[in-house]
Amino acid sequence: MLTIQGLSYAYSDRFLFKNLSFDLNPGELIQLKGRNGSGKTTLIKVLCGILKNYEGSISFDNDLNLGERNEIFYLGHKNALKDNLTILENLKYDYRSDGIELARLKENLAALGLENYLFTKVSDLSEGQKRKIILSCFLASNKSIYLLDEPLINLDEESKKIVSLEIENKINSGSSIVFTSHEKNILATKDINLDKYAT
Amino acid sequence: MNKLFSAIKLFYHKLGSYPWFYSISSKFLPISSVLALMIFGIGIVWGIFYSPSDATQGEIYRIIYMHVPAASVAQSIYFALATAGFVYIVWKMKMAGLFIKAMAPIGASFTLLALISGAIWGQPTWGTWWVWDARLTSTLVLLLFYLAIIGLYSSFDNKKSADQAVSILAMVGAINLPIIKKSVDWWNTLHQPSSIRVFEESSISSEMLYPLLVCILAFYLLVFVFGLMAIRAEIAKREMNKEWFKKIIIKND
Amino acid sequence: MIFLKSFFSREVLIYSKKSSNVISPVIFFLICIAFFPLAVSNDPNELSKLAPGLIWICILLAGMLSIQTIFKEDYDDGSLDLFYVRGFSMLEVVLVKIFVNWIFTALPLILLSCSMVFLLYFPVDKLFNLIGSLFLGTLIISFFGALAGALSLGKNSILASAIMLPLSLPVLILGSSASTYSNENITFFILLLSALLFFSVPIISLACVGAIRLHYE
Amino acid sequence: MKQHRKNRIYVILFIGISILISIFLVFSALQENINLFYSPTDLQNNPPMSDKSIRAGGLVKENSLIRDKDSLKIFFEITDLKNTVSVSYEGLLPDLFKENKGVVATGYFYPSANEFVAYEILAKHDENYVPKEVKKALE
Repeated sequence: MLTIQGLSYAYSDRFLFKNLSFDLNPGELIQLKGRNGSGKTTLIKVLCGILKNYEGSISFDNDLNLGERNEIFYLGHKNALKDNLTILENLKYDYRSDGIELARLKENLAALGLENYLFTKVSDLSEGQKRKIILSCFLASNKSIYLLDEPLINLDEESKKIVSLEIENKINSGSSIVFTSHEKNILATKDINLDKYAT
Repeated sequence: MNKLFSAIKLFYHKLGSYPWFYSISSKFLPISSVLALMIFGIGIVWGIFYSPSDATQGEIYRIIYMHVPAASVAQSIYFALATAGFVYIVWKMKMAGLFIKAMAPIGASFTLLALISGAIWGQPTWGTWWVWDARLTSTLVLLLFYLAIIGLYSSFDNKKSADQAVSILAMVGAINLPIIKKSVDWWNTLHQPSSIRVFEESSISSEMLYPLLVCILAFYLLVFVFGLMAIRAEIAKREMNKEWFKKIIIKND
Repeated sequence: MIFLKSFFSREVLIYSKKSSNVISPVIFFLICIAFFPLAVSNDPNELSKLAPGLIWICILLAGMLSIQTIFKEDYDDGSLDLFYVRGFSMLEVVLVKIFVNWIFTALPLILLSCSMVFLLYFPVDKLFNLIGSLFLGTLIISFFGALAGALSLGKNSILASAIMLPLSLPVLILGSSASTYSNENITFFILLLSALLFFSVPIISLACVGAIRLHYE
Repeated sequence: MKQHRKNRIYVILFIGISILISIFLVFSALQENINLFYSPTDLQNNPPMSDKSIRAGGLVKENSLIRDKDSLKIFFEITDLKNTVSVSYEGLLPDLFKENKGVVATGYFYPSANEFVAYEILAKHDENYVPKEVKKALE
């Protein structure tokens, strides 16, 4: 369970959002809304510990500094994949796929249509295909908190369905998810509109 | 004892706040600039005209009154930058970052002054404008460090990370400067054992020492005055659209 | 500790797959060395007098090329974000990255400088000095280069060299004079160079951690 | 013990130990009194191999300077008030080169002939400043 109190973040002394407070309970799906540049991505980065100089407090199961970090799955705009390595080589060393056996990953990759690209260099893949590599880790992982930044962007219809289905499974199985998306058809349990918190 | 400690703490916090510093410095500025110019005048005139001429080098050694103060001021400004960097990193005091930004160009110009006066001095004794001797070389390296700081600062658009980057560089530079100075001295003894101590001021006779000390004091006062002006300019630049700054401007004119 | 092992093999894999990392410093080093006889003079005893300094300068410049982009790729593609999310201690990340970069870029250059005995008439009896001092010197320089790269992440690289080169001055002085003096003085230089290494490793790597952190403001 | 506090202690230990090692190394380096600079006495007692270019220095002996007529060859003797070594040099002397002033020569030493063939001469300058009047008074 994640509790956020009085969270505000300033970028070169201009406040993106000011004293934002909400709780993220298990099984909750929060969608962050707001105009571009209202700080949606920044909030996700703050929640997962990339950006540290925020005001306010974030406590995870009321252990204040999120000491053990391996309970968080972060999907950012950038894919963090090495271009000169193949898909399997990337997955071998990516921390997001540790603890998941290779067979499960291959299964998910096949489901997303990447079965015969396993040994091609990532640099030869399209943006959508690169995204699917990370999503295959997402499909197979079981963390308690997921922070997804535009999970469904440049995906084909079929893969979008698979991912949204998986999001629901994870919510039902008790994990909590905060995500940003311009998709309309995802029914979130709670919406947070960051424009309300802008200064 | 803790009364004194809390006084220092209070002063420290006040030092960090821009409005307080801005108003205090406007009072200090006129007096200290007059004082600085006066002492500078006395020192230079005394050194150039009234002190004895040197046995072996004749009149040209008088440049010592410009070179030695400039070199020592350049060095101490850099270590002041390093302490400001340390204060910024450890206690996150905004004023420290601003201090580095304001003082770096001043330090660089005094280092340049030291280099030019050193070259002018070297010319008659060595017959060339530039001498790769220990003192001048480490002053050149000091200039490179200053330029690195100024360059690094200007390459950041976000003020906060610029201050942090510059503080790290200032501290790392300060740690490495003594090592560089030692290795340059050592390198110099390799090529020119017990080289000319042309630039050391310790071994000069007393009639020459007093004007030199006055000049050194004058240079430090000058740096203090330039520093005040530069910091005020930087505060103005950063706090232009803040309320307290507008109030002061309206109140003054 | 498990993180370190897998991160180390990840870095080794990345470097082994990207051959340009290894080849470009080597090419730069050879071209840089070849210029001197053409530009300065090709008579043997003049060149052998200049050889130690030339080798050191060219290795410093060649090393500079690759070391400054050490964090750039991970910063651009988002891997650094993941390290922060996962809570890895950035100090280990920095140390491993610098060490792997050193293995793949500096070691080939050091082996190559043995060929300078022919190209630059470098006195053979002093080769041991040269290799020893290069071994330590390039490691120290990699730390300064990494700091310069971290400070100017995502900015133009001229600045990075302006930060790295003044810092590497003591190494250049110690290293080049180590290669000019006869073998029995070598222990003096090796001791000093390793003292410099042990002194700058902790300070500079911590500065690197701070420097990377500031790009996440 | 929180994880990040443990990390901090590791980091401080890491810094402390390596700085201690570096200080130890510097001291042991300084004990290693290497000899890069030979005075005439060193040249007599433990002469270096003659194929090694070394630096010798000392005071130029009073009126020991002999200039060869036709070539630029110059002979003089350097002394450290204990022993003297004769030096031969071909080339221009720096303008500060004067008798009983310091000099540093780089070259090769041949113990048999007790002769030092220099290929580079650097003038040493006396270091301290003395006003002209005081200097005259001393003489």
